[in-house]
Amino acid sequence: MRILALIAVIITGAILIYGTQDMPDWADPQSPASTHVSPRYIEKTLEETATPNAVTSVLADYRGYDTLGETTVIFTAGVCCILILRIRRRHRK
Amino acid sequence: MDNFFLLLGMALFTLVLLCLYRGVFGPGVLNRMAGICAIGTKTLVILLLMGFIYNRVEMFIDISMVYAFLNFVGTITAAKYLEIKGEA
Amino acid sequence: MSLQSPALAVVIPLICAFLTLLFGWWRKGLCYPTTLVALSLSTLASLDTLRVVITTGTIRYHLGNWDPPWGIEYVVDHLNAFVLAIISCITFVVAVYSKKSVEQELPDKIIFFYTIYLLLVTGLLGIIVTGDMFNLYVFLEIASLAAYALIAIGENGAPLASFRYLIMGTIGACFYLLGVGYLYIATGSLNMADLSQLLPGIYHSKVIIVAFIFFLVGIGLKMALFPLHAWLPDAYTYAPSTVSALIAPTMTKVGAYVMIRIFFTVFKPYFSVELIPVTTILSWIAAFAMIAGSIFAIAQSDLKRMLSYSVVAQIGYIALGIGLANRAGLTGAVLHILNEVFTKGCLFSVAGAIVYKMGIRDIYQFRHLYRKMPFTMGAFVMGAFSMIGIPPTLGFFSKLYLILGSIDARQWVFVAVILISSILNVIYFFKVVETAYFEPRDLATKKEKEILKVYPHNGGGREEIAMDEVPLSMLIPILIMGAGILLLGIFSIKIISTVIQFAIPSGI
Amino acid sequence: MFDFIISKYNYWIYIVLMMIGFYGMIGKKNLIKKVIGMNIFQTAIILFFISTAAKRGGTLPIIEHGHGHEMQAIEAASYVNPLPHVLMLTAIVVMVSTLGVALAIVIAIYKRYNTLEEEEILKHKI
Amino acid sequence: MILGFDLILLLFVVICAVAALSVKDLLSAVIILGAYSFFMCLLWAEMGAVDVAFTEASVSAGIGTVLFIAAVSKTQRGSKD
Amino acid sequence: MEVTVLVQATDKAFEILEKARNEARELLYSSAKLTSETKSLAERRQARAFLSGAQQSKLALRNFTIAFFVLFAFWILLSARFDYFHLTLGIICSMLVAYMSHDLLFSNIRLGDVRIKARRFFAAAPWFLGQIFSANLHVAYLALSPKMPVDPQIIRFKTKLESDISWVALANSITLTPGTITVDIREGEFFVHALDRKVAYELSTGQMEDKIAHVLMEADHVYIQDVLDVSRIFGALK
Amino acid sequence: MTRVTDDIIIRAVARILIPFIQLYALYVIMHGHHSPGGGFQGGVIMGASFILYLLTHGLEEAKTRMSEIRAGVFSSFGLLVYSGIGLLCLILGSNYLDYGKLSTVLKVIPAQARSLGILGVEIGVGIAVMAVMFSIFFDISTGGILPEDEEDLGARDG
Amino acid sequence: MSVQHMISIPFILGGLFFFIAATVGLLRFPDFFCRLHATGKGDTMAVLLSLVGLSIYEGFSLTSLKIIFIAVFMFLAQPTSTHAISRAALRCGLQPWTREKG
Repeated sequence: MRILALIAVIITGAILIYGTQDMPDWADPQSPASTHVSPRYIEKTLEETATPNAVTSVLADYRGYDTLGETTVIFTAGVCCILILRIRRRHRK
Repeated sequence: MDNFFLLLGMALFTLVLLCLYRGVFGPGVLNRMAGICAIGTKTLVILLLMGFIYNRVEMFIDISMVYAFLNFVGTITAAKYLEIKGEA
Repeated sequence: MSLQSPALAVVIPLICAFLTLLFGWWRKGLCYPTTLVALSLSTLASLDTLRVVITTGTIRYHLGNWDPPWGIEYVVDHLNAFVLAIISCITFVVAVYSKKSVEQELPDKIIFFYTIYLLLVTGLLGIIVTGDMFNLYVFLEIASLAAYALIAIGENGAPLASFRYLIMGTIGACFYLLGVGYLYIATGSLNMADLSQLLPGIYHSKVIIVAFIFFLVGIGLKMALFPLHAWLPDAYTYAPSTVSALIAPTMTKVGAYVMIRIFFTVFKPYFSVELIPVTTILSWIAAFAMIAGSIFAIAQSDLKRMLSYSVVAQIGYIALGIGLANRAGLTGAVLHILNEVFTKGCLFSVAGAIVYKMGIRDIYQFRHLYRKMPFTMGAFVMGAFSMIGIPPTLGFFSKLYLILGSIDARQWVFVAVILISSILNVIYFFKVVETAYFEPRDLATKKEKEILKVYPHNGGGREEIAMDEVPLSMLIPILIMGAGILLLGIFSIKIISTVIQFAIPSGI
Repeated sequence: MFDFIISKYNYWIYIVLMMIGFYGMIGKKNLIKKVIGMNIFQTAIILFFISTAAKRGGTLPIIEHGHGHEMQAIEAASYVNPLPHVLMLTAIVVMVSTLGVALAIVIAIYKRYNTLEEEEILKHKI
Repeated sequence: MILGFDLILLLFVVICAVAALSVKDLLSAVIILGAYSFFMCLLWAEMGAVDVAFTEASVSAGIGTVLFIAAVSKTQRGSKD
Repeated sequence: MEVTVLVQATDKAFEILEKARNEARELLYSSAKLTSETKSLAERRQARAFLSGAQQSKLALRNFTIAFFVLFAFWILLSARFDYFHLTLGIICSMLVAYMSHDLLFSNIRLGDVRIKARRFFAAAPWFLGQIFSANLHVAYLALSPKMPVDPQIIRFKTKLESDISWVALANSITLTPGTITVDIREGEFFVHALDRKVAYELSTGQMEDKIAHVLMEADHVYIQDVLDVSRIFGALK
Repeated sequence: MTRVTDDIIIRAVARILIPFIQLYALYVIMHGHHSPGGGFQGGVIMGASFILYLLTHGLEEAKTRMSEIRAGVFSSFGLLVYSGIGLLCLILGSNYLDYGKLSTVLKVIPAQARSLGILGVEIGVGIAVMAVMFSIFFDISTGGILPEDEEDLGARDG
Repeated sequence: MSVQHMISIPFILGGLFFFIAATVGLLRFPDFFCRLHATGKGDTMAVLLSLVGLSIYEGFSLTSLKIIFIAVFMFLAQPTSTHAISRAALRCGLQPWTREKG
């Protein structure tokens, strides 16, 4: 079992290393990730949302629906914990 | 001055490595806790140093403060665990 | 308001989930009505969406009014709308069914059960509607967390099964997220439509291939594709019966939908069919799944476990349809999703009803069940027919299309596999039907006498068995599902010509 | 070759971390260890995403002099890419939610079997 | 990004991850995981992701550790691997 | 000079009032005993309310106000923004927190005390800082010297301080000053781990304790409190 | 984990620190626009402050400030704030979560309205996260077993 | 380099010195309680000195006041957490090392 796990891990690692070869260099300002969608967030955040912190404006406005989902996730987690663990003990009297 | 901060940070990191020895190998939980507590204080200073290197200290102070708060909470929790359950 | 209906379909269950908790704190009895209202509204919204899609074509809904690559958008085309409609219908029907069963099995946890129920539905619907890769991940996690918790409150080994499901599900979700990250680093976009335009330029990049592999593995884990199905049987067996009836029809099928979406919309068929031979591999895996799942199912004596292995086999059918990657095959796959949803919902509901009434799960104890619960067993037989593929039911048509697809692809092996798998289906369903209907009345063997001693209410012996049907709130949903299988089968040509034929991704 | 390794070293480390976490998840038998492995695994993925956001010579994605009157043109190249940060905030939340649910399930298992070792639980014959 | 810090922190992170998984005592493992989260937080602050670092400092290092300790206190502390 | 005179004066007052204080304390104990015999929590709560009664309700508003101002100052420190919007937010937030936990921050406070306390604190701060600095040099010496001349032992002593804040101050000061850390407190008894015998001896002279008592007005506080309490209890009993 | 510590020092220090931590949490929520932070982080810190109170002062006393019923109500309420703002935009005739439309109600320019919308959302998230964090810790540290004489969420039958 | 910076440097270096001393103490001292002396005292002073140095470097503003506040907070929290750990150790029954026992 442990050997199997090790093999799975090594295969995953090998695939990842294979994939990393074609990635843009680390911290490259010209990589697609930094040039396609994201510049607008930085350039327009003040103009469109009056919020200097680009992360906040993207989090709560541009991608606000994700944040609603995120909050729902944590709400789900809270209710899940109650559902799994909480037992109502009967009154003894 | 940036280089000074950088060097200072490096020195602190070396110290963190030494504390990490206590944290990882230290016999028993208590020694580990002591080691990791010591890491916490150094990290706080390193965070501020990063702020100075980026020239945006006011952003990093908040992180450093929350770090201090929650390190305290974590330590109290672990101490309470040991108090109740004992070292086993 | 119909412009807003895609958003409303997801948001209404979400808001009602919070309201359920608040109302439940006030009056416990309000939870069930709130759930029903929420789900019926959501169903109406999704049916409205389907109508709009059929009449006017694809809906693009911009959340927060931001243009797509920057904001999140909902894209509802025929495929989406179809799956959305069937999932919301089945969750509504199961919600109606759930009342008595939950009151019996989980009397302490009714409020939280319904809250989580609504959240699960929110997650599922959100996965289906969204047109954004990361948003899909978020809703996938909502649905998964809700499913872990719902499974964990079952009996016996449920927590451990749920824990395994959690570990496997987290690996799957993380692999999916990793795939999203790889696509993001290569293109800089998260929007599905945008990605599908950007990707063809860099199809030969290793990053994209790795991302695709991770999508395959991650979604395969979520939809319990054959070698990755290990978490499924335990989880579905030990879950409370309502939960099995809710999760078994929906979760894995939504996974299958995501797989279709990613294989043929985000990546173009050119990539997933021709550039790397992943669909061929998928169809072979699917063939193994069909055979292996059915064989495992034969070996089981627990009804719910048998049905769980049947889920694995049926996922094989859907994956085969995806793997064939031609028109007939995909039509079969989508139709089989519909079939699976209704059939598995029906069968698991019946299993739950039997547990509710008799407290038994072992199929060798089902003697003369048809006399006690004729309608329920009738629905069961209908589901079994559909699983096997007896002509007027839905299962026949989906299998027919799958076979046509195999013939189109010149893969005669798969034709044989489908037929063999159907025969295996006959074997394990007939075992149940035989025990329930045809077992001679006075031929109780020694072993069965023992069982009858343990379960004296199982009517054994010679005395006449009175009809003792489940309450109407359980029976009606079961009958609706059973009739639905037949009706949808009869109207399947109509469904294909109005919806499914437009749902096939272009380029196939 | 050396250049190739150096230019992407962050990614190598993330792969190593991910393998460690993955091994913890599927190779370890103790349930809490599995949860710890899960935590490491997810953090590794977050590290990957944050690495994609890094930009040479970029500063924090909080616009300087943001509330001042002078509206200078904002250079996107001088700020780090904010989008992966947002995604990872969500992912961290998902991580902690999963952690909470996992721990709750672990406690439920412990209540039932009084042990945390997977093999011993399986001996109970569920 | 600050190159020197980056390399050292990556080293620390790997050390902590290995240690957290290989320690037999679960409480120690949890505490080392807390240190791991702290280093992650530093790493992200150093890469310019202040918000993520903030979240990590508050969530993983704070609440996560507390939750883990609570869970260990409700179950057992020894582990066989 | 002024400080030492004050210390002496307060110590004198302390000695003079010791006797009356003990009597009052006995009375308090007996009344507490009486109330503790009433078992139910509600009755006990009522009794506590009766004992501290009017003063408590009067103090609640004052506590709230003081907490609000302290927290608002903290907000200004954090926020560093002075437009109306943020100031309003600050006022709302401080009021919220003050409402939630004013009884945590200041359980019992007098405005007059605060001024004296602050003055005495600033008078004593250099001494503390010097102590802390020498403590660190001590630790550094111990850690860096090759022989490492440590001879640790645990000593215990009973403190005469009363309020929990002064205990905290004492314990933290002990921890920060040369060669000693507070390990445990059990019923007013401090367990201190000392690095060598010399510091242990120094600690037992009680200089630190006197300083703390002076700064936190423990000596005067005891005096005032006694007078107030005795009169109130006598009044209540009659 | 939920018993009172008999250590007077930890209790006193926690007592002093908790208001400051809470105010800090509120600061983090309100200043998400200008500095790192936001609803989620602030909520977590707020939750941590209640957890600290629970750890040091015990379950009984903590329930006077934050009980599991209040936690449940707050968590729903926070999310209702968020989705309610979204629905408000929808009712005003725009898409879901389009805060720009709030400018018709708030009488400010759309950019400012978006900023205020973000603030409202952050507050909702903060409330929800605070309550949920406390609730999760409560459940895990007690193992979900409530004390005898307490009424559970939903104990009353309809 | 202004005067301000010149003043801040000795403070920071002093902080570094105490950090080094505390770390060496943490590694070298014979038992847990003695190690706590190092972390409890050394780190507190070191943090104080470093933060004061940094706030001097920053100049007089609310930011530097905030830095000072962190130092004050550490002054309250660090001894307390040291106390908590040591108390837990004593309650666990950890015997302090003494020279006689060796």
